Amino acid sequence: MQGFLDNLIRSKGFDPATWQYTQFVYLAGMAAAAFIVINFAAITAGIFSWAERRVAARMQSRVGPNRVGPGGFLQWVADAVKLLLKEDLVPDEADKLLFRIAPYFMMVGFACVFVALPFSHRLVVADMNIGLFYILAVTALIVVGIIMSGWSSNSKWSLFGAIRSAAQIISYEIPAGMALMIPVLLAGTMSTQGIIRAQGGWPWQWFLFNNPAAFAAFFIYFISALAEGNRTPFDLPEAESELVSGYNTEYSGMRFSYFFLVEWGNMWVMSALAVTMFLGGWQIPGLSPERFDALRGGLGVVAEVASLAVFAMKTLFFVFVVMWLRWTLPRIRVDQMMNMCWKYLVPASFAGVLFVAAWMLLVNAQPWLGYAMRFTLTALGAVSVTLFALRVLRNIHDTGDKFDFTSNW
Amino acid sequence: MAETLPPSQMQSPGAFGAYVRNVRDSAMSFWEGMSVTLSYMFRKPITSQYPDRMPVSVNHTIPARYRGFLEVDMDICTACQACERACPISVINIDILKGDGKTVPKLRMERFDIDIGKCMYCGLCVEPCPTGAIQHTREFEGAVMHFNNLTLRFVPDSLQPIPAYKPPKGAESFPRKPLGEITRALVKKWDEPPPAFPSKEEAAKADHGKPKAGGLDVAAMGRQLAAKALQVKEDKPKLQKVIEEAMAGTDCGDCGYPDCFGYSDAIAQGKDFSPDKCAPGGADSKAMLETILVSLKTGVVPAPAAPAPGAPSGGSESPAAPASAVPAEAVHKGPPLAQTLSKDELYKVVLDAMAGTDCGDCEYPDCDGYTKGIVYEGQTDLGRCAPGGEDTRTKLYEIMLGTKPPPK
Amino acid sequence: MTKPLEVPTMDMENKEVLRRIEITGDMLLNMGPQHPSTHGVINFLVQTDGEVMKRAIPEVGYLHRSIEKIGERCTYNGFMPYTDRVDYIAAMFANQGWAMAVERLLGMQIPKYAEYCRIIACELNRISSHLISVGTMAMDVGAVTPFPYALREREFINDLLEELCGARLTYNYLRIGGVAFDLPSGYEDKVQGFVDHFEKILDEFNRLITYNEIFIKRLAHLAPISAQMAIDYCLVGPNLRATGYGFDVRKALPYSVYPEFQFDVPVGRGEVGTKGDAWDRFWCRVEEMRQSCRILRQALAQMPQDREIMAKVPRKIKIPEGTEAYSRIESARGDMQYYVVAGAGENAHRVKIRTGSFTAMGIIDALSRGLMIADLVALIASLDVVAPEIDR
Amino acid sequence: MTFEEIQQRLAAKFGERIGALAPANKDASLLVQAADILEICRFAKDDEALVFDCLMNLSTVDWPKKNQIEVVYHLWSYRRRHGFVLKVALDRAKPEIASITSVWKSADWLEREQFDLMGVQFTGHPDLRRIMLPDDWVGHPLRKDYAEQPQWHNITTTRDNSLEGYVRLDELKKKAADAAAAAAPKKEVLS
Repeated sequence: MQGFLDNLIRSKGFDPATWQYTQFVYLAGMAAAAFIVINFAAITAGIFSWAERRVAARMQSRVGPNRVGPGGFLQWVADAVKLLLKEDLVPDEADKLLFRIAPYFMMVGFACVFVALPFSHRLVVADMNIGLFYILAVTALIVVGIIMSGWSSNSKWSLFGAIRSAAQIISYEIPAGMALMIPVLLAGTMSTQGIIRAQGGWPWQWFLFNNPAAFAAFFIYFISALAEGNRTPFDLPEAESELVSGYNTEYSGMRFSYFFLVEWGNMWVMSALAVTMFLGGWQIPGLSPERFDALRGGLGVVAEVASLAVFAMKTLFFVFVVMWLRWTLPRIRVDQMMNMCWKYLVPASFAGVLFVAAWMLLVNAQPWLGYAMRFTLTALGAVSVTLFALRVLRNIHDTGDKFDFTSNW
Repeated sequence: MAETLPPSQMQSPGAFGAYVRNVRDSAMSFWEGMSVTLSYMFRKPITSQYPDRMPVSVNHTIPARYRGFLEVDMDICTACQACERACPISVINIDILKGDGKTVPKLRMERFDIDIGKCMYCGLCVEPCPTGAIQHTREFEGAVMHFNNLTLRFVPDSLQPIPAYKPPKGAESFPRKPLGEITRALVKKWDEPPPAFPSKEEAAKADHGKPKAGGLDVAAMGRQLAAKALQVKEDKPKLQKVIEEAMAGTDCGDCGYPDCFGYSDAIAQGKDFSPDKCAPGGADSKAMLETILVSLKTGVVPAPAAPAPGAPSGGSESPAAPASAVPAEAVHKGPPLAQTLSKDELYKVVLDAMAGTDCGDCEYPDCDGYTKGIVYEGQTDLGRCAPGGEDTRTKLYEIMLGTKPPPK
Repeated sequence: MTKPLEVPTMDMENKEVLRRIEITGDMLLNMGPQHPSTHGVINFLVQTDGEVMKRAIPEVGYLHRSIEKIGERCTYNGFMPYTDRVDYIAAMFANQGWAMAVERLLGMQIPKYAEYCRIIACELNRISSHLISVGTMAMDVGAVTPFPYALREREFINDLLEELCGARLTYNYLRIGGVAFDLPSGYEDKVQGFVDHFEKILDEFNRLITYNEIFIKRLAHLAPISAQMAIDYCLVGPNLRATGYGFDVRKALPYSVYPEFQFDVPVGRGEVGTKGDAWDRFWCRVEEMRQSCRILRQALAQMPQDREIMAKVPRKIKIPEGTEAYSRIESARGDMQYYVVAGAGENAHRVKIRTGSFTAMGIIDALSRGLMIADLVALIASLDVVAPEIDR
Repeated sequence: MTFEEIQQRLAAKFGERIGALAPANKDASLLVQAADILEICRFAKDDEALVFDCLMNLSTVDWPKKNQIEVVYHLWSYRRRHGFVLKVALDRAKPEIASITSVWKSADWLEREQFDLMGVQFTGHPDLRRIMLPDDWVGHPLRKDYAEQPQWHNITTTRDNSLEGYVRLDELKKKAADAAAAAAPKKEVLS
């Protein structure tokens, strides 16, 4: 975005470096970008909450909200307005100050991530060379918000939820961080755009199928991201059956909507990061990034929109996978959660990093090995997807039902 | 005792083997589970969107036997109150005006309320109804704003009481309105204001002691019937008609006989001597039947009791204090039944006086044995019938010895 | 037994009521009575040190309607709707228990066809009760989807029973001496259709949740109960059979027409954890549903054709005072027992209903030592306790 | 083993303190003294032939006429598949009996319930508190002469019946109709 602003200033005939108002222009640009990004985050969070309720309903053989707007699409607007109008309770023994600012901490932690997240070929707020490092650092703020909200609600259940959530997020930072080291190793840079450019459009060019360790790293990252987003099977902090609703039990109205927004918005962040790192981001199959940069005028705009669409499609698929997991798996117990992190994910991710390092040396020596591995892994992936689809169809016919995706929406 | 080690420490040996097996098991079971939930994405959801987006209206989807709100078709209600007695939580409340059958119909219902807020829809009231007047409808949408709107009033205006229905003899089916029509009309709209109930004091002021016009004068009616019974003493069918007039005439079957004809015929033939079996008739029928029985036995109609002091000179005693039909000593006592009846007639009378539960408390195998002991083997201890208790004991003394039983 | 625990808690009028919990610096948690996973209104005073519980003292009585006192006021047939409310999730068994007790008081035999109607209604109700228990247990452990699947199947059973006797939950279908209604026309093939469909759904249910790795990890080795401890605490039904001791009243003390059916009694084998743990109790209930389907098939096949639903019973039932009767039936929650002492006149002198959930609650205190809070939730769900049955 | 054999076995052990079996029409039960209930139960559980390893049911029956409260123990042996009934008659004014929680654990809750609902004192019970009713409830509901207290902590235990309102409504309507009838000219009332 800074390049864009510099061109703007030059077009006005000033030299960005010397002109005394450049900082104000940057400030205005940042404000505009922030406004766009936060609205994008809020709207996607709302839409995901409606989408999740429809997906959950359909998976449980129910219908889900379909009254407000076409197919119930404006349900989230109704919810948002309801939450805004609801009374904003503060329990009297609560620690008033902490209770009030906790949601804003979480909001800040969540919104800052969008700075480094790419959307398409040129659409990114700031393509920093420390992009990934920045993202990992900023998500830590959410934990501060959660502990503050749990502690300040002055209720035993909230405290339980907060401490569980803190333990979970902090301990899963490590496997997530290590798993993300592998694409950094393969791409050689930490900037998110750089990592996407290092991959290609076709599946076998993705880091996911680059080598077995990267394949495993994707799953390790995905599981850790689930834990950091407090999503099933790690939704211990808001375990309905044990802690009623964990740290956000005492919140209501506007403040609750922030918790609500962060939880659903986090789904986009989690999936976008996974797609950026392992699935070739906005790369359009068949169009190499260099030729993409060279495109100008109408064709350039079309390619830009296509890259945005590709990125959005991949991310939405993974958001669907996150929802799908929530409505299938039961919840892990606290000690099993810690046990899984420290005994399964951390060793696996460390081993993965070492393996990739060795693997890159090997591929430099024997390049054909890389291609062979990529194609076999891609073939493996394709086969398992088809097997899964057949299994799903057999499930339907086993219980005597029919394939029916159109009725009773 | 089973010690409960925290499960995580019970990891099996061979950690790496367990590690791989755990990962494989998890992957396999997630694969299975996820395939099931995804398969439901491509199936028709089962739920239907009541109340407005229903493929077919909800009343047709409910089976015929559904037990919804109760409905009473007053045209075929015989006012026998069998449903009121059958209800475990007394949700049905019926007020009956007794009449002498000539100027005023014999039984008129002044009030028939069912509190559907308290009703538990158990269906016990529908079974004993002789004409099937009370039925469960398929109505269940009864949301109301005020608790007091939950009472269905089947007698629309208490000033025009509804006469009881006299079912034609041997009728099998009774014409009734289509099920649900009456209740649908009675269930109030959800936001209807509750009726303005008067406070307790206002109602007390309104309470007037004057007997209701055309009300039944039990004692006078009893003596009339007794006199008529004496004239037709030999002619059993006519006697049966007179006795049946004393009863409520609802054929409800609570007396153990199929209908009123059966019970009155048993009394007329001398097979049954208990005046208190007519439940709907209640105290009035019992008093009238006692007058008739005593007059049949003694051959003299009992004189009217002294008019209650201060009652208006109109000669009508207030029904509240029915003259005790059998002034204990005034009437000349005939010989006890033991001498007048033949052995098997006496046997039937004694057997009927007992509780008839064959409980064996009287050390005889059953009531039949005990009765044979009294009638044929001269058993003198008449107090052994435990379930029958005090009233059987007095009846047995009266039948066998014609005297009052000594205090226990 | 540790010293009873002492802690001051405020009573309604702020009177200091000494609740017997020791002050040891542990956190005192009131889990309930309004809590999403205590299966009705039950309160657990939990003394925890962080996540691990030292003791969980159950407090019951929030749903006490003293149905036994009402039994002394109602007539024999009038009490039947109240027995529905003893355990409204498996109401048919409570009806059957009361009907059998009073029939033993009267010493009467009921027609075979009526027995078949009772068995069909009871076995359908057993499946619907187990569906609720299995569904809520999956939800308490976090898997939300199996619950709507279980409820969807239960909805089919509710429709079947609604068509049979007019009510969906509190049936009041049985009468002293038989049943209230005959099977409606075409009912047999509807039940047959349901049973065929249901067995396929059971396999799918097993694939979805029973053998799910997280589900197994959460429930294996959780609060294992030995057969000896179960008998000592008088656990009954699936809870007892999960410990490996296969006692089923339908087999051990056959009543009604059960001897005419072939079905086996699922017994806990410790397939995934130790024998008698929470997973075994869950598995026993799933298998019992399969066996109930078998019974239903045989019942439909061997049904007599005389369609005589009621024995000859006097309208006013009078039983000499002091006669007693004891009836035992295999309810969905185990061995439900009625002890009835007849009173003078038309109602009973004393009615005592001993239910499976009541004694199952007694064992929670002993089992809860050292578990975590999430385990206590899973333990309560695995014992399938239901508040109305505990408090009556 | 049949009821008679069980009775003889107990009589052999305890001699004259064991009475005869109850008459035929009731379930075979044995009336024993309150004092030695603990001893009999322990013997019933430990004895090889009886092996009553489960106290199935413990109920109390209130007989105001005989001024007695009868405690009824239903025992069951899972191994021998036979059951038995022990009865103890206690004085109604002060029902007191030894607790058998030391023999069977299921007795703990069963006895607490009978203490709560019938007021029978079980001496030696580890934690004899009310189980169903609040701790400061007055009276024992299952007694025949129990009168419910009108309110508990100013929460009323009764609810007025809405039907009375309707009755008062009818009364008023009748009063108005009579007044109108009295004002109107007299005419013969015909059915």
